[in-house]
Amino acid sequence: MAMLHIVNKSPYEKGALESCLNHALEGDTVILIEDGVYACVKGGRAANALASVKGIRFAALSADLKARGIGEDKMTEGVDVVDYGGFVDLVTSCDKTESWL
Amino acid sequence: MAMLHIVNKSPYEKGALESCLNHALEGDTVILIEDGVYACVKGGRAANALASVKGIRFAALSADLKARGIGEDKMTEGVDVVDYGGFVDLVTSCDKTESWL
Amino acid sequence: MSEGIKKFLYVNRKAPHGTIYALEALEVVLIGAAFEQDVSLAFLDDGVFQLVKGWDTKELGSKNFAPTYMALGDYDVSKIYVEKESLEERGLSEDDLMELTYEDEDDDWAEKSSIHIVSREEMARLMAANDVILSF
Amino acid sequence: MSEGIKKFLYVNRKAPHGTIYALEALEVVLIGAAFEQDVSLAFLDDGVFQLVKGWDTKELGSKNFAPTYMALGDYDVSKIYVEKESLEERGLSEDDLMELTYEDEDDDWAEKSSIHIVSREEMARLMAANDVILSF
Amino acid sequence: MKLGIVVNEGPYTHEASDTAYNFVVAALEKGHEIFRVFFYHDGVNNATRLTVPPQDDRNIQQKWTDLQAKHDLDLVVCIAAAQRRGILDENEMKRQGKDAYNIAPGFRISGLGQLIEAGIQCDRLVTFGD
Amino acid sequence: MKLGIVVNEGPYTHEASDTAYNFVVAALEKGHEIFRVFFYHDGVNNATRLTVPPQDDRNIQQKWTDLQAKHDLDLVVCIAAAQRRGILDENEMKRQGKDAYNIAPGFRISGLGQLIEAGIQCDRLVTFGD
Repeated sequence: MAMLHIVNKSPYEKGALESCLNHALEGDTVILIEDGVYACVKGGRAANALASVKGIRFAALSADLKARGIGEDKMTEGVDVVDYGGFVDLVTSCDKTESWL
Repeated sequence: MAMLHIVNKSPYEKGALESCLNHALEGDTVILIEDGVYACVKGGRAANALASVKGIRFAALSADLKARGIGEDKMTEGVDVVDYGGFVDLVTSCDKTESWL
Repeated sequence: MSEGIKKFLYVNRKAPHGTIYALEALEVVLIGAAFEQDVSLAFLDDGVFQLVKGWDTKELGSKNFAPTYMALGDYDVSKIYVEKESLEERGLSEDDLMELTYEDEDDDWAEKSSIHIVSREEMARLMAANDVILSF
Repeated sequence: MSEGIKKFLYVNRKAPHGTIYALEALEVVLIGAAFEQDVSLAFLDDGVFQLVKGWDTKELGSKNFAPTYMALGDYDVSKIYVEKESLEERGLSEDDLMELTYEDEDDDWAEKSSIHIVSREEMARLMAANDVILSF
Repeated sequence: MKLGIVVNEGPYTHEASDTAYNFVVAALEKGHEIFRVFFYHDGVNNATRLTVPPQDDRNIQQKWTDLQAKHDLDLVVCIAAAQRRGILDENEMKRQGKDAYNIAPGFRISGLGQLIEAGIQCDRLVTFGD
Repeated sequence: MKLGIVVNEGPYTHEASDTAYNFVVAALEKGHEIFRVFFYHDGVNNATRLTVPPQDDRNIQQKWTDLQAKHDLDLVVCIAAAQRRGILDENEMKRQGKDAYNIAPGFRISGLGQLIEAGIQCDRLVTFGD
């Protein structure tokens, strides 16, 4: 019964990602969208926090990374970049979604 | 040149109060309004943070405290409760205002 | 899920009054109660502030919708989960919360508390155990 | 303040794209530039993300307003302060930022950088030194 | 699969509506069924035809309206949230004694039951908001 | 003193408009001059006359309209923000080729210069938003 957690908030402004990670179970996936993709910036406090999480798969939406100038060179490791179609696939391959608004 | 800092965000959801306190100077006043008044709940992590700040005067808006059920018994010490008129007086007695949105 | 009954979880993570999400979430819960699904409410993060008792919105001039929480039991919404860690971090305990009750039809309509204080880990499992999650 | 000239500070604390505040703040700055006041821009907290270079909003389908930042110098908006601590916490350095420049009329129109990286303490003093603060 | 979409924020102010739109387009391309798009909270503001976005920007309301026409989508605006925010159709205008209405083509106003129904009927419900 | 007020969020969705209203009432009671109330971002949504709030709730637009009439307040709605969000007066309706308008009595649509002017003219500028 894997969950797809959707996080759209900057981890530097709001507690949504932290709360999500506190409630995600092993085998779940977290997709970072909108301002949530700022968690992917290499060397940032949030990216370091992501790296310490085990058993959760991370994805980030390419359109939101590109809009914000977060290219491959700025991406932290361990996060899969997906397009909107990949986002749809994550929704349908998990059992349900939870949006951390 | 004292500043009135206006904080309307819950310190548990957003970083506005923390950022405000990082930029307030000695002699400034911070007024907590709207969800910002949740920083006043005695025993909460945010109230403990307020208590450690020196040289800043704190006020909180009575209408917002009452609406949220934060009575005298739940209030942390060191915060002046003011009504909207008192808020106006703070605005006019300080040199300028900064809203931490 | 058994025979068309789905487990709905309403997740409340925002404080009341500062924004409208809490009030409009309640409106969904009340309408949803008519659909005979299996309904639970979760309150965590700033959502726990929604249940703090003693609201008085007169000076603010906005609508006091605390009575709607009290009425949830009458709508057969009786599974209300509140996260312990969220309460504690905010200086709150169960004593600070509204008393939300329902009448248990399986126990001669005895009045019982709807509120269950759960740990963060229990909250995580609760989320996983539902079919549809509506977040506010 | 000297002879009707006020010191305006625009404080930008929010990331671009996720919400409209950054874009609409810029619209105020451009209009305000016509009023011949003393204008500074501050970028701190998530506001520093506004200046990260390399935006491509095609896939998202929204407006790419990065060129507007580049144009600030042409509007005589040349005092742009970016908080060092905010950058560092987010894994950013000055190299990641757009190059914002202006032509210095007091120095034979030499092209100079508008961006000043300042410490948190300097940012606090900057805020205190202005007359009007508009926050976004 | 049958997907339900919830949009909780207005256009431009938040990215939620853009994300939801792009998600719906991608889902349709993959052959999924969009059972309904439900607009709640400030999401009802997507449904006003009175917007005049800058010429160099996208017209989000028009994009939804066009997508609806192309795929016969069910775009439902919550009546309670819409009344609070001044989004009316012709029927509501008359019922409330107002002198104008502003709903855009392709959207319909209905009750919150439509959201619950989407939760019951759909294989997945995805919420976009703030 | 001469005070300028900025309101950046729509009614009901955020408390900002309530706070600004209560602040303005208190300032007037204390004899201060309200030079202008400027509605920006989603704040322009305070100015639609099409809202139908629940009967047991406040009508925020009406409260602003009544306060304006009583104290001859200058309630200015930013034109750029208003166009993006579908708030039009009769003039804008004609200019943009729209078939309806929705601005409430007591509000006027004007440019961002009115905000800067408030910053210059007022002794204090106070911003309410999100």
